[in-house]
Amino acid sequence: MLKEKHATEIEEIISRYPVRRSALIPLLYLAQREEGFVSEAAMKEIAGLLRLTPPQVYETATFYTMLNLKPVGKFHLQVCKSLMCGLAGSDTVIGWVKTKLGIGPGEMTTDKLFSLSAVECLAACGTAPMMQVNEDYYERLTEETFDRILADLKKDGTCSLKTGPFMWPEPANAVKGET
Amino acid sequence: MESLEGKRGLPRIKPPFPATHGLYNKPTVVNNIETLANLPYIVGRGPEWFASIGSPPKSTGTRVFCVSGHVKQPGNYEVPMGVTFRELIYEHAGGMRSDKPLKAFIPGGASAPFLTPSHLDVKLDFESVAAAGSMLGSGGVTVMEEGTDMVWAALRLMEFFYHESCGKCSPCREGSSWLVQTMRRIVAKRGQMQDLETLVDLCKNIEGRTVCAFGDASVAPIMSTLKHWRPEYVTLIQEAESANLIKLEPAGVRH
Amino acid sequence: MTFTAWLKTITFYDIFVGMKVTMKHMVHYRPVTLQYPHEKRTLPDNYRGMLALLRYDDGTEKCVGCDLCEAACPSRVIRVVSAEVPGEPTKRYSKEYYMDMTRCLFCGLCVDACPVDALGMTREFEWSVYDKRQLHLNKEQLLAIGDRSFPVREKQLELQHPNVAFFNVAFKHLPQKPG
Amino acid sequence: MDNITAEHVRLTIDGISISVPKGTLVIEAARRVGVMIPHFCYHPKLKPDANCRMCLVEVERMPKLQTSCSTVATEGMTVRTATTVVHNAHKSVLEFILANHPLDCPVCDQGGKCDLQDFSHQYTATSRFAETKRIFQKEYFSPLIETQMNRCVQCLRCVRYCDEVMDVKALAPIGRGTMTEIKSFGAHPLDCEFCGGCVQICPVGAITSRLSMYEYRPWMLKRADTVCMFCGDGCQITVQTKDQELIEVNSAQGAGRNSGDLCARGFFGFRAASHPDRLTHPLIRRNGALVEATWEEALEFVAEHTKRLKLSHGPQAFGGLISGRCTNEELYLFQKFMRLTIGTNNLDSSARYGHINGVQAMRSVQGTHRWTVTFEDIVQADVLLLIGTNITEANPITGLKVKEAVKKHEATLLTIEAIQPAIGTISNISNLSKQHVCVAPSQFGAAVLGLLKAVVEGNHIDSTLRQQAPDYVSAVSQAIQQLDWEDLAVSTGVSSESFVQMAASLAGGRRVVALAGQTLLRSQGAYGVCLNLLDLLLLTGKLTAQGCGFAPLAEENNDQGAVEMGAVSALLPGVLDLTDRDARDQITRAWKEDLPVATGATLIEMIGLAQTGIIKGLFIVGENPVGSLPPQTGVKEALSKLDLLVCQELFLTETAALAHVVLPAASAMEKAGTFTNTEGHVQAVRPAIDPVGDSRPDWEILSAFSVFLGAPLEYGDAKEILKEIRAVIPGYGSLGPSPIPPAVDPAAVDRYMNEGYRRDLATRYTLPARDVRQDGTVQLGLTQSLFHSGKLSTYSTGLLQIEPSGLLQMNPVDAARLGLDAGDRVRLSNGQGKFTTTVKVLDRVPEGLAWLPDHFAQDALRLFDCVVDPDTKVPSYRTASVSVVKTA
Repeated sequence: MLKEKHATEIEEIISRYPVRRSALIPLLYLAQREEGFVSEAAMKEIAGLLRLTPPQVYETATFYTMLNLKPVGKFHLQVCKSLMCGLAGSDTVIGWVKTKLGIGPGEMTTDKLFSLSAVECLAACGTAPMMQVNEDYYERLTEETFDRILADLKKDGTCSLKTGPFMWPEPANAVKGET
Repeated sequence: MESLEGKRGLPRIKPPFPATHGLYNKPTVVNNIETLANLPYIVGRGPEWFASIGSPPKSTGTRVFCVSGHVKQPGNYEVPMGVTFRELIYEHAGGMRSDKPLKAFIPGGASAPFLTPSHLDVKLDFESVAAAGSMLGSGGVTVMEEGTDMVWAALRLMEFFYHESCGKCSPCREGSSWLVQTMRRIVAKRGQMQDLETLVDLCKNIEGRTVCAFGDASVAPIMSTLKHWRPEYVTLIQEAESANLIKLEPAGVRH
Repeated sequence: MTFTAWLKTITFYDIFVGMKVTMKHMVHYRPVTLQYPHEKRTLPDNYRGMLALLRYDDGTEKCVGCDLCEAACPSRVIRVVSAEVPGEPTKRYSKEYYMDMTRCLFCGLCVDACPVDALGMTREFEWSVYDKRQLHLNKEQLLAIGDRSFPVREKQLELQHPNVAFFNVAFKHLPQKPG
Repeated sequence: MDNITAEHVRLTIDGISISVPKGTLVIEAARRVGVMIPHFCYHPKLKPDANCRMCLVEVERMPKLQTSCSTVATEGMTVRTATTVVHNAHKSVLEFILANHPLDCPVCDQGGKCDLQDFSHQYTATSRFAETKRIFQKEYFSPLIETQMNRCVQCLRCVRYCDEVMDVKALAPIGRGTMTEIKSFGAHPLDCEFCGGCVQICPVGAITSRLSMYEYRPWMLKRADTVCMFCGDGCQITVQTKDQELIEVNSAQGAGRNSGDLCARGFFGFRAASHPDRLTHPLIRRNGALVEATWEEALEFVAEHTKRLKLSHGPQAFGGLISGRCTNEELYLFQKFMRLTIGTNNLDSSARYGHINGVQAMRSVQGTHRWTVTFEDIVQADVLLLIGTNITEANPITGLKVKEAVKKHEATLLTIEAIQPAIGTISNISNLSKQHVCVAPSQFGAAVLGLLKAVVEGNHIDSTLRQQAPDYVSAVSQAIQQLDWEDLAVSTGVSSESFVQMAASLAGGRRVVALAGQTLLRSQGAYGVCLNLLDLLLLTGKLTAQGCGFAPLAEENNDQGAVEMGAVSALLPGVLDLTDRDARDQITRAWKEDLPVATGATLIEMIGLAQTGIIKGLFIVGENPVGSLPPQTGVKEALSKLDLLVCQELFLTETAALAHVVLPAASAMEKAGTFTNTEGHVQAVRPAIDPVGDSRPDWEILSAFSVFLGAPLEYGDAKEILKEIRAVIPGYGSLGPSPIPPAVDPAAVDRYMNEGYRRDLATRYTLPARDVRQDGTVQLGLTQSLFHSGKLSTYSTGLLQIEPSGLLQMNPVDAARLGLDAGDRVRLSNGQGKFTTTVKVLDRVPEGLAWLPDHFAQDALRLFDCVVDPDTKVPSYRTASVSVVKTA
């Protein structure tokens, strides 16, 4: 349960706001960080913490697409498919995922390591195409960097190519995209 | 604000405006980060200094433009307001990616109507862009080269709006899904001639009848592409008709 | 008075005009009486005869028990008792369906009103009975009339268009209506 | 009741000029001039949300079309609703709303009364929608409420109603954009108050009642506006019937005291009247068995035996009991029958179970037998004090008024209840309260004393009262000073600070209403507690002030009427004392016949007299003493000893099973008359269907008895009885739209302050006995359930779907301590007996207590002691200490 595990953090989040309900979204993120997705049990528990009814938590949790209500892979690849990235080739990125990992949007690899979803604008239009893996941005993707990211993620669980979520100034180690 | 209160991110009805009844029913001022970023300089160097940059009277100072799409060096560029798009795209962003001619560009984020190459010399300030039939909006300039399928581009944007529509008011909620479905059908070469008329009509019906400005914004891509690149739609539909693909029976016919 | 008019008056011309058909028939005799029941009339294409309830191609009744025919009927011929289909929760059908054919005008309004084309007008007209009560038809009788008069059946409604897929569908996983 | 003179603004709508109060919405103003603006999401009860965009109108000097449901009328505003622009806007919005609507009107229950259908006809909307509609997976929603989310137009009225009016928050819009659907929580079925509000408020067929699903079309239904028979709130309901079948119940916005709000009992409980177990023929006991008989046989049987018994034992050998569910007319005729035809004052009604405590307290202190406040006063109150009301469950609609006062008018709510604040999908009044004190039902008296002590010590006593009645003030002050805060803290489990804060809020309020519910009124010593409460109001100067008062809540729909009709032994019609010579003369003049003088026996006394053989014959109308009283009272043996037991009943109850003659009575759905609700408002009951089988209204049966007994009390219909009631009690129940409450009688208050208080002040100002709780035991309390009312509702199929049996409700801590889980079978036992039931774990039950709904608690009654109040003779048997043991 969240309460036992993160008592101080929950306390801190709730104390941040003058109204308890405001702590809802941060707490949902906490739950998502814990399990990879927001489970029903977590929602019920959060409802109890914030003195809300479970439907009130549920309505908020389902509204925000950043919150996963179903289990996702250990690395949740979120590829931007909006026009800006689309022009720069986000469909190709999705194609790579399909060929390399064998999953389409909304699917998960059998080893539960990767899952893919095609999402809308992640506000990194200048550095398209990009994807977000869990909470890290990977921008100016090429097939080569994409392979590296996958390999690194599989190996170390992290990848040095991550560039975000911050955007400016451009980190020195970011690979200059050819595109 | 609703998100901050832990609720669903729905627009509130105005009045009362947030300035009087905002967060937790207390007066609230909501500002963009861009506005806030400008503040230290305005305070530090005085409003006159700020006003001296750019193109007076209204559009002064600098703005950050995020140039993306088919350009050589996409990225964020801070330029004084009043430079032309040509300058921004060809000088700052390094010109077109594969040196193909420019076909279209969006001057200010997804909700701004598309502009054509003939508008390249339009100055980057609020009045000039508005006069050209678009808006500066968030300052996200998206450039498309020759050969880009404009119907597809409009659909991509529409899908974005469909996804982002909060679903509070009916014209935006139902309209966006309707538009997306019709656009998908046209792109998939299942369109019919009367669909174009319906599209225009629906867009007009959404505009100005929603709770927030999102509804108005969401029809911009379709309206502007239909205005400037109507033949592309027509070609797609004619292909569909010549291929004699099965026409969907409208739902209203039987029931 | 012109001469022609005078001539017509004295020769009783108008009477001959009036008797023209009669005279013609006297010359070219053609019998119009049919030797009913040995001979039968050819019915016009849109003949409105006995009413019938129809079925889909898989044998299920079309009628959804919406009561619109009852509402449309000007002479209160029809009585529908609708209910949930036993064993198929949330699906509506007519539990009982009665037609008092002694009152029927054969106006066809019920057929027009039917949203699922469950009612049809057959070309049957030989419905003379000794006992008036035999004209009080129930659902089984009406379905039987439909079965013999409309051998070609439509396919199930929900297979006809995706938009009617949720029109009157049963949900096996739901419990039956209480009471 | 709004005594603030509202400012008015003048505006023009479609060329018609109208003046409306400031703050009126344009859509409301238009409705007043007869301009109907189409809308889905707007509802007068709810805050505007402006999400359907259907009500767009043109407003001069505004660039865009405005939603009339969120635009407030301003001075000089010019609104146009009939222009082409507006028409096109409506049409286009309708097209959008219709786009994803499945058009399954033929199988939809809303067909014929659907807003979307009506507007589609009005605008002859043709849809150009050629795409595939969204489809939601159907999920099981609840046994009684059916959802079909494909039909939803996302107006969110249901969600807003659930939150703003009911304060339940059981519904929520789930998902985003077009895929928004109304759900409870995940795939779990709805578990809420089942008030039916969402069903009523849904403009389309997205939420419908499953109870009457597919059984009707709106045009087939006949309607009858009548009054709900399940609690004292007196909600107006519209019963819809098809032929002789009860199809559904609705309530119209703005009608009645409830203004369209209902609870589960009102909305889903109506089928109790058409239960197959209803008695349809008179039954006579022959050779030990009840056999069917004709009315003549039954009436003759009763007449013959009555005459014989009266001749040999005199009129005092008879007694009568009537239920508070009967109409005023029946209650009046019953007491007249008992007093004139039989000639005895041995009669009582079910108001004796508790309501009489509150009425007698009001009579002795403020000289009224009714509230001096109305529901409107509750809504407008500054401070509300709730004591032992369990208001959500017992009086849900009064509860809504309290919620409205708190949520809309920001009243300060103080609660002294036997519940804990807990979040759940059944609203909990203590969640809304500013100061909540959780006290066991037996210690409500101690809590009131604590408040009194805080008032006296905090110097909140009204200064004029000090001058007016110094003796009274000092006597009360002295009595209360005797008590020790520590003792109080031990008794109530509440610190003195809470009482001090509460007293300060109470004294600071301008309009203060104190509500006392059945949990208090039926507890031991409730009469004294009510008097103390009135003392509290009197001391703080809140008894006589405008908008202030004491409001005991009635449990049965006509408890108040029973008292006012004189259907209790010591009171005559008009709540006159039987011992009062003037009052007796007044009634004698009206009836033109002498009244019996001998004091009558009350409920428990009658049982005693029957036991000893003094009472030989008992007439019981709709009452079930065998089922409701604990067996320790010897009620069953007493009734078995009777020579004549006549029961007029809907069902063959435990009491009726002992009877010599059982006569089928008509239910409230089948007869005309009036009910008096808890605030004293008299409302008309109208028949929705014909009496089932051979049953007759109770007044007809009583009238027939009197004819057979040779002292006819004959009436043509119920109206004639009402006319006579009005002659006896001038102006009774003028059936106006809103009740005018009586004012506090200053003479009575003076009498009380000079003399009345002395009698029992000392006994009232002592702490009630403390419960000594041993390990492994809990304090078992009988409670009212939200989903049931008496035993009557246990015949309702709808309500049984929600709550089919009585579960022992326990606090999770207690359950854990006793090693119990939800669903475990447990045996409750104490010295008096044992009872087996199933455990339900509920957060709102305080630690150390356990609740058992009294509707199913019949076999558990033997665990309880019955204590009779010495003043009001109210039998109290609501709490008992029991040990809980898990069984296999």
